[in-house]
Amino acid sequence: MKTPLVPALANRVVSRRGVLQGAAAVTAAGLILPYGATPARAQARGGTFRVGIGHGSTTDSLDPGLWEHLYVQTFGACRHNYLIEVGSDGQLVPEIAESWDTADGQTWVFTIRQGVTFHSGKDVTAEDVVASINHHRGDASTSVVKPLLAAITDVRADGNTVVVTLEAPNADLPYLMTDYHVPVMPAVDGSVDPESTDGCGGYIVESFEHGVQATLTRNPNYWKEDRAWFDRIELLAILDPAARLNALITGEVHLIDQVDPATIGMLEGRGVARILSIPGNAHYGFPMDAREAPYSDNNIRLALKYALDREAMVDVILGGHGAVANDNPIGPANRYFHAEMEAKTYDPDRARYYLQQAGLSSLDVTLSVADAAFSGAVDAGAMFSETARAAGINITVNRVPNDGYWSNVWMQDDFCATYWGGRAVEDHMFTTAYAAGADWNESFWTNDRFNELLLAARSEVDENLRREMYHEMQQLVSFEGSTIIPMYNNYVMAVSNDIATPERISANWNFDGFRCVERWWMA
Amino acid sequence: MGRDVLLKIEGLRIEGRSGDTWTEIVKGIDLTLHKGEVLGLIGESGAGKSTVGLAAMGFARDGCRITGGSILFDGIDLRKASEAKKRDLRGARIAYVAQSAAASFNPAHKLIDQYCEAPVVHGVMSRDKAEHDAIDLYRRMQLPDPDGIGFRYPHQVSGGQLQRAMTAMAMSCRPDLIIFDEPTTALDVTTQIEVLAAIRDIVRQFDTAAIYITHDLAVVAQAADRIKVLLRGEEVEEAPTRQMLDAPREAYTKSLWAVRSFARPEQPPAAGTPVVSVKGVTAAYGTVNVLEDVSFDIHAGRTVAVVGESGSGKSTTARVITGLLPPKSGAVLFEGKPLPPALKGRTREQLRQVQMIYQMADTALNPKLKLRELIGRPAQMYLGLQGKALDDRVRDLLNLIELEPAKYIDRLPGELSGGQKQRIGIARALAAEPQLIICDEVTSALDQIVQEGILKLLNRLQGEFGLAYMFITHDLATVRAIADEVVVMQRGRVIEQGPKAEMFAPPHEPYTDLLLSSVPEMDPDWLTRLLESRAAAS
Amino acid sequence: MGFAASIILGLAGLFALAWVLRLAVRRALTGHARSIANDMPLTAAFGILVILIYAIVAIAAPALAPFPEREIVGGQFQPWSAEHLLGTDRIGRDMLSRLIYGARNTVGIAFVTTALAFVVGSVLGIWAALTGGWIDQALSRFVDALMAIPALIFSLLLLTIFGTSVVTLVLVIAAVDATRVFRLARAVAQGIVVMDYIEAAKLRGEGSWFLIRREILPNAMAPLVAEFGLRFCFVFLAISSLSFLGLGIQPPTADWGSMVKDNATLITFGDITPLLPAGCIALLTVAVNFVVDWQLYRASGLKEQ
Amino acid sequence: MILMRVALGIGLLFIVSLVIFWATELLPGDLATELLGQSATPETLAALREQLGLNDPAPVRYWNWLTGALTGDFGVSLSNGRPISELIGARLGNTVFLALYAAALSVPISLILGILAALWRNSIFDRAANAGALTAISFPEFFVAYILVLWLAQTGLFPSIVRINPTTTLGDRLYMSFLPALTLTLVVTAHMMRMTRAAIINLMASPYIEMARLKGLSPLRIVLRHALPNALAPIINVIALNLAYLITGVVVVEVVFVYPGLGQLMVDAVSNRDIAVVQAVALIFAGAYVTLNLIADVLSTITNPRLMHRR
Repeated sequence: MKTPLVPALANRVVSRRGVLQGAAAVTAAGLILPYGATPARAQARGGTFRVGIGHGSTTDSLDPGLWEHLYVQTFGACRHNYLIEVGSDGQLVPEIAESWDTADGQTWVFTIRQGVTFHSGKDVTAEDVVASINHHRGDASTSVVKPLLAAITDVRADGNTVVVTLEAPNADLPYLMTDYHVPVMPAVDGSVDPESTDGCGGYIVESFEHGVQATLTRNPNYWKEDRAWFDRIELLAILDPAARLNALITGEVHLIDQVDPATIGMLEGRGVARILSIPGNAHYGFPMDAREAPYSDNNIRLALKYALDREAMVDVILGGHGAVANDNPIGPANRYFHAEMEAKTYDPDRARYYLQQAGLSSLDVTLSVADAAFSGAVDAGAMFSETARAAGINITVNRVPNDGYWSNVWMQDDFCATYWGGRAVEDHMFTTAYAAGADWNESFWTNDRFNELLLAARSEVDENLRREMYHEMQQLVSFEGSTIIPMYNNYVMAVSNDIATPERISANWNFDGFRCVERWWMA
Repeated sequence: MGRDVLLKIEGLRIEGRSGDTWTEIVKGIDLTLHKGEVLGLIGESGAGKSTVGLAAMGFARDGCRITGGSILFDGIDLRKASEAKKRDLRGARIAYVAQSAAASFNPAHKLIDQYCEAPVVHGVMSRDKAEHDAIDLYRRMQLPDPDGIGFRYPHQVSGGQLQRAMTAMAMSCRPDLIIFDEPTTALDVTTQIEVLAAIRDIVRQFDTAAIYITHDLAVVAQAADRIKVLLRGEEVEEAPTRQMLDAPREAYTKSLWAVRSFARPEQPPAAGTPVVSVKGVTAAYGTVNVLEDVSFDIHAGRTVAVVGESGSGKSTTARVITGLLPPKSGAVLFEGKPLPPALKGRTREQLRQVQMIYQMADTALNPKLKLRELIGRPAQMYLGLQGKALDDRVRDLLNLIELEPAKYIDRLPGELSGGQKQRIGIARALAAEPQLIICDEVTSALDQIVQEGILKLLNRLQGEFGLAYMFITHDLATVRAIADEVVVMQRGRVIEQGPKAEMFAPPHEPYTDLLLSSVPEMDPDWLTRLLESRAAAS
Repeated sequence: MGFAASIILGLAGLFALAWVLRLAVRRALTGHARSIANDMPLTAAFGILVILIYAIVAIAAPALAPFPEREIVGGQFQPWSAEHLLGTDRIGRDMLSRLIYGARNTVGIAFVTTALAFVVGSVLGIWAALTGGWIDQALSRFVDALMAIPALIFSLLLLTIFGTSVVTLVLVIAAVDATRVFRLARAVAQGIVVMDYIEAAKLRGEGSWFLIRREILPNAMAPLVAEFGLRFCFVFLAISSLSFLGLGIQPPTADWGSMVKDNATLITFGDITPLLPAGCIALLTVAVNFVVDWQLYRASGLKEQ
Repeated sequence: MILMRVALGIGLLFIVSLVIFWATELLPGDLATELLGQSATPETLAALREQLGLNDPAPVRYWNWLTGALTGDFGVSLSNGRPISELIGARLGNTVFLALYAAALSVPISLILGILAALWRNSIFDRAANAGALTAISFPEFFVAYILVLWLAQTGLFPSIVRINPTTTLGDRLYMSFLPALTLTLVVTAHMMRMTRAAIINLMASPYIEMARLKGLSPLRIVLRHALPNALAPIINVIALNLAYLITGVVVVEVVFVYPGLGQLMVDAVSNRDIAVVQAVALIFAGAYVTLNLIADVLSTITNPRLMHRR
């Protein structure tokens, strides 16, 4: 149950709403908001919240620098706090950092909340925060977010503040501090013990066995008054989808992820649980190697883009829990989402037209897929192959092993399947996967205009200009880019009726941004 | 014979199943047995004698069913009695002694436990009393160490002793009737005497009635008051023992009596180089010597009978000659020249010269090959015959063994009778055109009349082809019939050898004498006399 | 309820057909073959009939299946209808067609695998029994060692090493199964090599290959054939277990094991869709076992009835 | 003779250890690449390999591993650095618990059913037991498991997943593990029952059984006292074989019921290339198999007077 390392890496910065204006003048105080939204039912303490997660393995690690799937992510959110939290509405919420400020975007000062203690009883200090950040920096670090924090040149404690200095100005630093890999952990002699379970989060680890279960009890000294309602949390790794579903129906667990779309209707019919289907910006796609014939010809790329039935894929592959995407990695939840682009529909005639433009009457291509790329990729490939035939395009679906997909197939074969997690920051998405020369530019697509705009938008402060720039970039990616993106996939989870959820569930990551454990309560 | 009738069987009919069809194997037998009387039931295989014997207990084996007639035991109709009622009788009032005690004792339990089972289950006596009783009976049966033998497991006791222990077990409830089903057939000839004597004595001591089933007339003559002869499920005749022996009425009975009449005429002493010479052979399995300094010659056109009880080294000698067991020392010469000791060292021509016929034709013929290939393979291999020539040769061979080629050539061994199978074994040996044929107990698994045919055939072929035979047997009657020279073996050594006439005339080595004297004779008084003379001698 | 009733009716129909078939065979045959048919219990006739039907379906799959194996011909999870007799699967492929192709893929692959395991295992096993000595010891100890490693785990390991294509799947399972066949073949052959006819053939100077081929193999056939049936079932179930763990026959190839697994979540809701491929597996396994029982019974010559 | 078998068993384990070591050597990629993943550089790879001892020649590594394993030290898990013995400990206990639980259910059931089927052979009972057993083994294990969940867990009788940890009480363990144990029982009972029946029926044709019948003994006594003792060897062997299966072959059941046993650990380790764990678990499995067979051999010897009491 390995999730690909790459999308996990690429997923880290989440919502940048309000940051740019905050970058210049806004003080942290202006950002303080109530936690969560209005509760649907009265919040109450008590109960044991059991979560069945379709991930988990004995090789899991307590070291936050190595986390890569929902099980360890949720386990982390139970016992740790971060400098900054992303609220249900996507706003930044101060957590261990009471406030933050910058004068030039290059030097940032985070004021550490006082009176917060770790489970061990030790106070949370600026030194702890420095050590926690440094865990992901330096030559000896094995953290997967090391490249992300590489721009930090210095971190130091100054009284009850932490001062972070960057190579160059970056208004996004607070977003980096929300990354789930960077919890605040206790420092010993200036460094953190990655194997320690100690944290300052809402729950204290009682017992755990990697790949099996973890049991936690409520932290009685938790500094948040209106959070962490449950007395106990039990996390269970249940890899088998049917077992997960059974566990939910029989009441063994209250929440499961990765619900099989085929069974959603029947599950709802049972009346024991409800489906939470949260639209995010995560999307599935098929990158084509733009350097290689025939994909070097944009007509061919367009032909293929018109040769698949996006609506059918959303229905079948996502079971309706998602939305049609227009080959655009920027989703509707993004601030600068370009909603007015011409929608591409399944149009074999138009596909044929573009083929003719390329001087071809028919086309033979091979699409490499594995369910490791995304759940249902093989079926999606089969559907693509079926619909493309009407346009004179013969797609041979080559089913490749899950094992090693990301190292042997992705970015190796010229036409394959891919997956990207939710991304609220346009710049990040484009820089990671569409900029010329980017490590994970999976389609090897280069467009001078696009690259020019990308640089300009990063430093553009005028909201409208910026919007226009991003719209143009989306237009370029959609109609000239080399990645077919047919759908945005929702986060689909099923939650027992014994559990009450806030009205608003975060679209940032699964499980209410992993914070279901402290935001939800027993009904 | 004025005593009460104990068992009365009338018009007994029993069917046996093969596949989905039932065929009658006992066709209307009448039988009357008085208290204390011993009835001998004799016949060849397939006569139905065991089936009748078991029917006397109201029992039919799996695959058999009693379809007609009545079985009255002491006034109880066993055909109408319930299973529970029959169980009460079995073991308690009617007991059974099987042919192979080694197979019929449960290997998992001690002898005395098995002895005590019937008395305790039938409520005849307590366990303690049964144990004492067992020891007493073991003593009466002249078992060695009667106090301790019961506490051994069956595999720790010899065959003859087991058979006596089984008779004792049958006696445990002091039944009115015991069925003896070939109780001595599986035993060596010298052991047979002891068991026979013990059975006779115990039956007389307790005045128990018995049905004694056997194919061996001479044996039954020692024990039975009356003899009934069966053939294919029907009665041939019945008469008191002496009358039956002296004046059989029916032709079939006479032919049974006449079996032992065949004898090979005396041959002049052989001269020249022997076909095969065994010279001072010592052989071992592992470190245990099983042959010690064995030497003898076999000449062309002559038959050497190798005689001895089981374990005497007869078959091992054959394995040395064929090369299956290379000797530790000594050699086997073929026409004066030494043969390579191991099979692998021998040339195809050397292999061809020595052929073998086995005791059990069932296991010696590959059941999945047709006669054409069974017989044809040696001719094809050694003589290079192919196609029509091979076919002709196989047909010739079938003619030689008196089987009609057209009818048999494409049959499988399973479709032949025991005697026919043994003939195929002979034909296969002949096909190689050898000089020596080793016959390993080739007749001992066959009925007497069939044996006679095989012996005659072998004798005829020897005359026609000048074959040398090495004839391994434990049956002295067969030796008398076919041998020119006799080699007597005991515990891996040759203890006496010479021409047949010398061997059968006194004086003998003591062991040879024991062997010879133990062969039952057709005289109801033979056993009594023999025991008396042995008692006198010791 | 209608479903259960139709299954019971279907099975009863098959039994009736088997009865008729056996009667017809008895009439038609003569001699030895007829006596075999006479001996045949109804269950065995049923087993043979089922196996025959499967074989026909497997061979004639393209002709019988109303739709292609991989083509999406309808909506998702359509109910049973005249057009799609058993409805459609999760992406709208015809369930009946996939079941029919599944017969070909699953049964075919299991058959090839078992056959391969048998050729290798039985030849080596008989050879070891015949030769004896250190060759026998070496082979037997090696096989013992392989058998000590659990089959599923060993297959898993090998499949991870060599990748999951149909060819490696067949080879790996055949290799693992060959060890079991080896053990049996050796044991059976050990009973045969002590027979006098083997000694006779050795005395005649026959070579090992002749002994294996003409003398031993024909006599070892009955238990080996019976074992073949059982092994076939085990291979069958092993492949579906591997499919369950994601290492079996790969989609979009229709395979019953994967089809059960893919639809397994439906069992939770009492939906019978996964029952169809599982039922196909079970029916064949039961049928093969019936025939095997009969063969074993014949081979042992035990008069049970 | 028993000593001889023990020696043979140890020799066998030695060969097994060689085979396991050899097979895991073949796994593509090594732990260093697997551990470092995307961030691997030639230097870090080399350093990590050196640190993990991956650069030693294979025989040296084999020797180190074997001597370590003999002292119960299987080394540390290559992927998270925890001692393997610690990793395996609790799971081995769980696996053995489930195996024994299933055996405690299935052995008596299959013996009783097998004996009754032999006693009443060709009766309706015999045929029904046979057909039922056949059907049970004819469905894939995971299917049986799901059906049991549908019938027994969704009705609220038993939990559908096993949530146990070292502090769970025995009673809770028995209750929570009931469904996996029942699934395994269904899977192995058929085999054992059929073997018991066959072994007994096989003996029913022997002369000493006929003798027992002719002694007027009841059918039940004949089967129990005369047939069963002699059928023990094959029955013990089939039980040992199935116990070995219960310990080593239950990956699928573990997955369905989320049971933290060795099988899942092994599958996990294979996919993560944690060779040290793969080797350790495989060796434990092989050891269990060899030991069980050894015990079966010894028991067969003890229960066979012919082998226990020499002439």
